[in-house]
Amino acid sequence: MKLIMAVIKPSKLDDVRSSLSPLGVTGMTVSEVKGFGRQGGHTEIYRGAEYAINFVPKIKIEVAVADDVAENVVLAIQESANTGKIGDGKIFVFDISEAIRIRTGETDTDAL
Amino acid sequence: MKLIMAVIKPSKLDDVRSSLSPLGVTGMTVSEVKGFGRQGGHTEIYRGAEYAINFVPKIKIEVAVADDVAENVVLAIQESANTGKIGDGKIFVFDISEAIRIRTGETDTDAL
Amino acid sequence: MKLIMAVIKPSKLDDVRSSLSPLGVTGMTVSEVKGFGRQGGHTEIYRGAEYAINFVPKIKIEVAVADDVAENVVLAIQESANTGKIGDGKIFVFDISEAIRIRTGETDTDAL
Amino acid sequence: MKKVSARCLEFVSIAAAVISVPSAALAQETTKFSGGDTAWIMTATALVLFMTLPGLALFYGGLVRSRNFLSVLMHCLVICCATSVVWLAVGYTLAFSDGGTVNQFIGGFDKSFLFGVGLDTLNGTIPEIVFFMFQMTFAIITPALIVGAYPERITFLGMLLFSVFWLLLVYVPVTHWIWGGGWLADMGIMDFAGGLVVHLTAGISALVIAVMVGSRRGFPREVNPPHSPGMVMIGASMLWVGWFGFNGGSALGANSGAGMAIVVTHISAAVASLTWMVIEWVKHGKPSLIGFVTGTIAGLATITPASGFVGPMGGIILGVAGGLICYCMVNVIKHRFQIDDSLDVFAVHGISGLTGTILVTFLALPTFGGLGLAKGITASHQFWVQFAGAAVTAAWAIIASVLIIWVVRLITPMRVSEEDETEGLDITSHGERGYNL
Amino acid sequence: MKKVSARCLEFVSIAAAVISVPSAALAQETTKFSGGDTAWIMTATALVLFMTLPGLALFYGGLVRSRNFLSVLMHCLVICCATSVVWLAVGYTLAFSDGGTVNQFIGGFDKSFLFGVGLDTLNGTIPEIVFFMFQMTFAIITPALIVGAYPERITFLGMLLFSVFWLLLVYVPVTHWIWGGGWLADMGIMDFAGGLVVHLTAGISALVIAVMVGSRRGFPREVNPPHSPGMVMIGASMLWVGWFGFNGGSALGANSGAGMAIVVTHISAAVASLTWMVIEWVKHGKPSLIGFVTGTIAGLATITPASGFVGPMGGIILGVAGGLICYCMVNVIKHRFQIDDSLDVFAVHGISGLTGTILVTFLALPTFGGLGLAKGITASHQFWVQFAGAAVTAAWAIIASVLIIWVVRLITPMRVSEEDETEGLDITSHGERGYNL
Amino acid sequence: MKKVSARCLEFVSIAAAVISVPSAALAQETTKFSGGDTAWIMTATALVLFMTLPGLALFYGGLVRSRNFLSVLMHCLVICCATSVVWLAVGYTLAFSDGGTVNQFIGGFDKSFLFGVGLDTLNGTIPEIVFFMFQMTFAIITPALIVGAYPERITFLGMLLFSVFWLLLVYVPVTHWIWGGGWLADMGIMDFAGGLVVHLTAGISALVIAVMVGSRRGFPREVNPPHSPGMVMIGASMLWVGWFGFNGGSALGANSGAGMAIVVTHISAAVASLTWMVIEWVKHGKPSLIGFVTGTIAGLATITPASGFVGPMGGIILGVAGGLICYCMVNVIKHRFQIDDSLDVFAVHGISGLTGTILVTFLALPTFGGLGLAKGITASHQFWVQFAGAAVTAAWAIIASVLIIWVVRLITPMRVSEEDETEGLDITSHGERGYNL
Ligand SMILES: Nc1ncnc2c1ncn2[C@@H]1O[C@H](COP(=O)(O)OP(=O)(O)O)[C@@H](O)[C@H]1O
Ligand SMILES: Nc1ncnc2c1ncn2[C@@H]1O[C@H](COP(=O)(O)OP(=O)(O)O)[C@@H](O)[C@H]1O
Ligand SMILES: Nc1ncnc2c1ncn2[C@@H]1O[C@H](COP(=O)(O)OP(=O)(O)O)[C@@H](O)[C@H]1O
Repeated sequence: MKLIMAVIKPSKLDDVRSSLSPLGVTGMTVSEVKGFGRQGGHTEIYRGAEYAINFVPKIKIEVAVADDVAENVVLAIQESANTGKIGDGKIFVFDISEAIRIRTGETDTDAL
Repeated sequence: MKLIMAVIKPSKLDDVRSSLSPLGVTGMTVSEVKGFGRQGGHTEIYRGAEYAINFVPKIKIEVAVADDVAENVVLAIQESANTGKIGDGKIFVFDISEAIRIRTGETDTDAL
Repeated sequence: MKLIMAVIKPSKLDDVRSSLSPLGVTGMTVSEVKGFGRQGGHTEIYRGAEYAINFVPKIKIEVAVADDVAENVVLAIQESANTGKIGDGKIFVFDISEAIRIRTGETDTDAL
Repeated sequence: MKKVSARCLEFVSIAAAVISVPSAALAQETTKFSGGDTAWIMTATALVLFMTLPGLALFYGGLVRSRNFLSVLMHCLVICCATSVVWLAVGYTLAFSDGGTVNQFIGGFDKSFLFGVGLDTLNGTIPEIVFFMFQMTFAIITPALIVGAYPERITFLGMLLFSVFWLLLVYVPVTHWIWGGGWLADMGIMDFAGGLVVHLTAGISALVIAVMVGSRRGFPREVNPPHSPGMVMIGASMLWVGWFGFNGGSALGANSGAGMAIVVTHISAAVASLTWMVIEWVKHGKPSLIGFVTGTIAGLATITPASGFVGPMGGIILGVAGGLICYCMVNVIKHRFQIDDSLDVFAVHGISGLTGTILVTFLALPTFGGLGLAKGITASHQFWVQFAGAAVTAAWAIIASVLIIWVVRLITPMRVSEEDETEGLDITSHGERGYNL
Repeated sequence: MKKVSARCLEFVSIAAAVISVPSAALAQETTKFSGGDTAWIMTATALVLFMTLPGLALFYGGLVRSRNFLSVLMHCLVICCATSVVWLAVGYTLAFSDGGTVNQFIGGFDKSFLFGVGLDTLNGTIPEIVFFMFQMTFAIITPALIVGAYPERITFLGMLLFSVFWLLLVYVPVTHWIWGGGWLADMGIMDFAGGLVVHLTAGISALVIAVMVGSRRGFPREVNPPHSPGMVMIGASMLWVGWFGFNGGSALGANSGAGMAIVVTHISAAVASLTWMVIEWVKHGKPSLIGFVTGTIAGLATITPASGFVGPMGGIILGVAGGLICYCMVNVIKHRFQIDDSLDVFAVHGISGLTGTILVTFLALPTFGGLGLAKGITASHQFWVQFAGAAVTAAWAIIASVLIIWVVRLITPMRVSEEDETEGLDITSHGERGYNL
Repeated sequence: MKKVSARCLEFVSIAAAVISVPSAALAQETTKFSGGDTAWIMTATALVLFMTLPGLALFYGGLVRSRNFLSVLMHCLVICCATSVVWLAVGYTLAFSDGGTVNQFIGGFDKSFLFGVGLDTLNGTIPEIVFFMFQMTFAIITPALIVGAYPERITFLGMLLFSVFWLLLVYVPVTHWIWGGGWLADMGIMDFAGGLVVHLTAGISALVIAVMVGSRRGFPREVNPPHSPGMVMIGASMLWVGWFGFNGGSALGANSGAGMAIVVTHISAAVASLTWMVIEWVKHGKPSLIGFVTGTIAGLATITPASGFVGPMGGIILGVAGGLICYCMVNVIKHRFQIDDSLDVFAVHGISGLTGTILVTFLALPTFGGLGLAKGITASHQFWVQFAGAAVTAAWAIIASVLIIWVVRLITPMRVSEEDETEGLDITSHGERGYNL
């Protein structure tokens, strides 16, 4: 199994989610993160002074999938999260050595 | 070493934490996440209109442990986080290739 | 490629970030987490009653880097996040099996 | 002077005509300065400003997504400031001074910048300067009510221009017609604290601008829930308390008329809240906080035109009517007609103002514990006046709003880009983020 | 009329009896309408409503966990609305009208729905309608105080029924006894603004319901800290400012008696806050915000029964006493007796009301800068009256609360399921979440 | 009595001297008790307390980082409580009673703890006890303004000691000089509601303490943005509404003078906000919320000394001047001089107070629609008086503040450790965290 971790723009979460359903992905875990990267933040002005805000709000998605669908999931994310603008984010893939569904104790791909 | 990542119901955090102490787990890192899965969210009503809230608040736990205790930790989490109801969550296990304690520079299992 | 995940004290984020620039690290992803560990929280008093707060606010950093710079990055983090006091945190290193830049579709170290 | 304080005088005359023993409050001559009345109207002025800042701003701000929260606050703030200046310059004088030959439709320019209004000029028993200030707070909150129609997508400049033009073209003339001695005042229309002047004008124009600016992206299926229901409740509470000044202050004195206005206002708010709660409880199994306080506002707005004319029974009936009708209308507008009047300004304020304006005809009758209609006026005649007033006001608000939006669009786009809308107006229009926790 | 405004008249007679030169304020005849007095009491009415909405709601809401925040706001809102309707229907008349043969214990039904209360009916120098409304705000906040006893676990319906029955069975009769011309008024009890009527009744019943509904899961070891101390501070500030209307308004006029009530109220609040701060600083090394504002509320509640009778010295002494005693009682109730009166209603309000009620006997004496007791009354006699009043009030509150809870339980469970409690009442009872940032 | 209410009497005499027909409000004799005036000043008292708690606390609290939020609330709270007690004990009497031979500089001890101030003692038309309480709210907010200079790094004890000493050494004497019958009052200085007494003293001392305590770590490059701009707006709104009591109450009666003060206050606030908005819009492309409300406060503070002397035109001009000058000064202090007066107390309050104090000389002239200077006084003479008053007040504030900080440092360090500063004062000084969502 693979864990696919993607850092995307917050506005793209819904698109990504819908792009994964057809692939049989039934679950994922999402968190709010701050991204530092080329995109480089923005400037906020308080009382005439400019403050450089270096981070950009991003969404981190973690999806565990069976090895055989991993490639498709990565592609689907890459397409659906793409705006072509800087800051679109990254996808990283990791090996999962074990997976368990807490409710049933099922393991491996049954657990997903 | 293994990193055990578990997504659980928020109300189960305390139970999980206590179940790990006897196993010699001295630390863990916890974050608030949103889960999408079979559990499927709920409906909120605003001014007579129903809004489908697709995500469910979850807690993500990350515990790094030595290889030999990993299995016990997974079991302990699975038991203590179990309510038998849908949405209890998942446990994923990853290999850690290196660990360092920042304060002392200790590495490997000494770092945990 | 390696994913370096570090749990550090919130006040050290800026130091860590500056220590990585010279190493050519152009991006990272940061989240707010709660840490349980030896540091052991603190006590808050409400109306004369003491509440033990077990967790400590921490910052989790995730940086994906090419294999050859990984060691330097780990060292840089360890030095810059170090205060010598308990609770300085941990660094964990994982293998990344694949990396993609969403915007361009570049893969591997080009994606970082 | 008769014309300027039509609202008050009318009330006095009606009350005096109907109740044989004039109340203690009304017995005092109306042409002498009263410290107590002045104290109360200055207090009411503070209360009504408090309704907008921060009351309404929080009520609306809590209902939008967090990324547009600050922009809603900015809308309320800038409307407050801009309308204040315009009111001082030309608004007040056009609404409340004598318009000479065109006085049926609009006032004159005599009191521009308060020229000629000395410290010793009275309006009834209070200094005219205090009356001016009290009325200014009404001129502030009315365009601010419309903020609920277009949040999360309007341009800041477009919103600002619309609000200023709207004040001049809709609020000022209607105020003159009804409270400033114009043709509706002459017809004897009953609008104690602004069912038509405030709530119907704002509600109707809200509908127009919502249609013309268009819906938010994703409406109606994928709209996010309010980012802070607690803040909505805080705002609603401030509106509630402030409304004591709004309706109670419209008696223009510290007297039993003001007291009764406060009582019926409070009762209507309470009953409408409970009504909305019961409907939700029955229909959805759970009463929600947002629903509850929406009922509160519906009750407050419904009683507004009637608050100086009805008794406690009238308050209860208007509360039930307001809660019930507004609940239905929210669904009709949002789901049947799919108009993204985002925070339901028309369904809550417009409909409430209309409901109260019509029902006051009957609830003012002694049968319902009301203070009665003016001497010699039948209910059917009054009904006709109320109806005609509402219809003309609504028609005027529609026409003028459409015109204003056309003009504003010549100057500046009224809608932000899709990208800005997605990212949120806080960052894109104001360069700030709502929460840096 | 004498009976209806016992509080005010008593104060007048005491003051007049003791101070040889009647104050400017008191010199004016009390049977003539006063615009100044009316202005002030309408203002005070708005201030006291503001104490509940949003003051108390935020004070309590900030102290619970975020998942139960909205439910606390809902409790305060629905209590406000329901008690308002009940007060109009039967509450006011039973508390403040003449009960004929049973007048020692309860009033009659003459003024139900304000029938027979015209615009020209006065109570002292203000329209009775204004007096009615001012009193309504007291009838709202008193049951709302009890919200602090049972949050995070009570059912919404159970809470609502309890509150309504409690208003009728506890608040209304005790109000009649003390302010409405009942037996305690006849005995000459001193309770200026509600030490017994408001704070002791609420505090005692809070203890009863906390015991009968049971503790929150995990109490006392694993209870979470307040989710928003800043919000607690906002609520406390609003309560503080509103209390000027609560105590100052209880003089029922804009006079020096009201002014002195405000001064001593403020001083007691300040001193009690500092007292609590010093205790925490010494005992725990750090003064906390939550502790500080708890001291504020203790000081405000302690001065309440005494605020029209004591001078600045009395304010200081009551502040120290209130801060000190309440600090100790919080620990006694929560940790010794392990009663989950979650937000310390008894330890803060109940104990404060009691402390002030007893101490006023002495602090009203001219020795302490007070305005003196009624003519011919000795301190020991007054002490006995105060003590008896407190004891009977407390006993009645206990008995009635137990009965009410029994009855409510026949209708509906009063406690949510364990699962709902864990998930939080916001979602499970109201279908909303407090923060969608 | 003449000396105690210098502010009011002066206004009356100026107005009476200039306007030939005395206004209705002023016509009434000033030595008789007035219920209306008393009602208004009690209301104004509540409004001004509301400005500090929670208004100013939220305004400042929203501007700091979330980890220091509660500590700012604590500063405001403890200053309120401590100064109240000190004001009762010695502050009021030293400021407003007759100082005998040294009366030019300081009052006496006659009214310590309000001894000798009976319920029947009047100040003008209101009970002295009410005047005392109204003034107390000014004595609370002035040292609380300085909180903006030193947040995120000061020790709690150091802050508390500084504030108490500052009240006694700076606020009390300057108040006596200007409003208590001291030498500046004798010279005929015009300071209606506290341009010098409140804003200049606080602003100057803020600069001194900011320099002496030192900058926050990372200033000026790495300072974080305000943690909650929405909260800043809530606080600003409360300040705005409360300012009606601040300036309107300073007329010490419910009359047209109070009404005009409210009008010009409101106009100045609106115009200054718009001024700041336009500058930001032009310079940075976006108008920010924080900038907008900073303009509001600048406008409110600028009009303060002038609010009883100018007309609407004066309000507009002062609004533009206040917004413009303060905008520039924020940058000068923070970026040119690199002084970490963290929340811009000097640049906003100090400069505003000064601007208004100087400009009132001209704007009070009938040419600008003002009420005119006192009879026989030329503008150039008045300008000299205003200038001298400002200079001496500023000099005194500097000297006294330096001395106080030296003394406080002998008792306790004024700055927390680097570690505590990094971790935040909420946890390290008070053991609490601002948000537990
Ligand atoms: N080396 C990295 N390790 C982890 N996360 C990264 C890394 N580089 C970028 N990111 C994440 O990806 C986001 C987008 O990266 P950025 O360089 O801004 O644009 P792009 O992906 O278009 O090149 C960043 O905000 C950050 O969260
Ligand atoms: N494939 C997945 N990858 C990552 N996280 C998942 C995945 N499937 C489920 N989860 C997480 O586990 C939680 C519980 O899953 P769900 O399907 O609702 O119930 P259950 O675990 O009982 O089958 C989800 O809310 C989500 O956070
Ligand atoms: N076994 C672990 N797995 C995951 N995270 C851990 C583990 N142990 C500690 N941590 C994280 O590291 C932080 C610091 O650890 P702690 O034991 O307090 O101090 P130190 O790192 O100085 O030994 C903790 O707050 C927690 O977030």
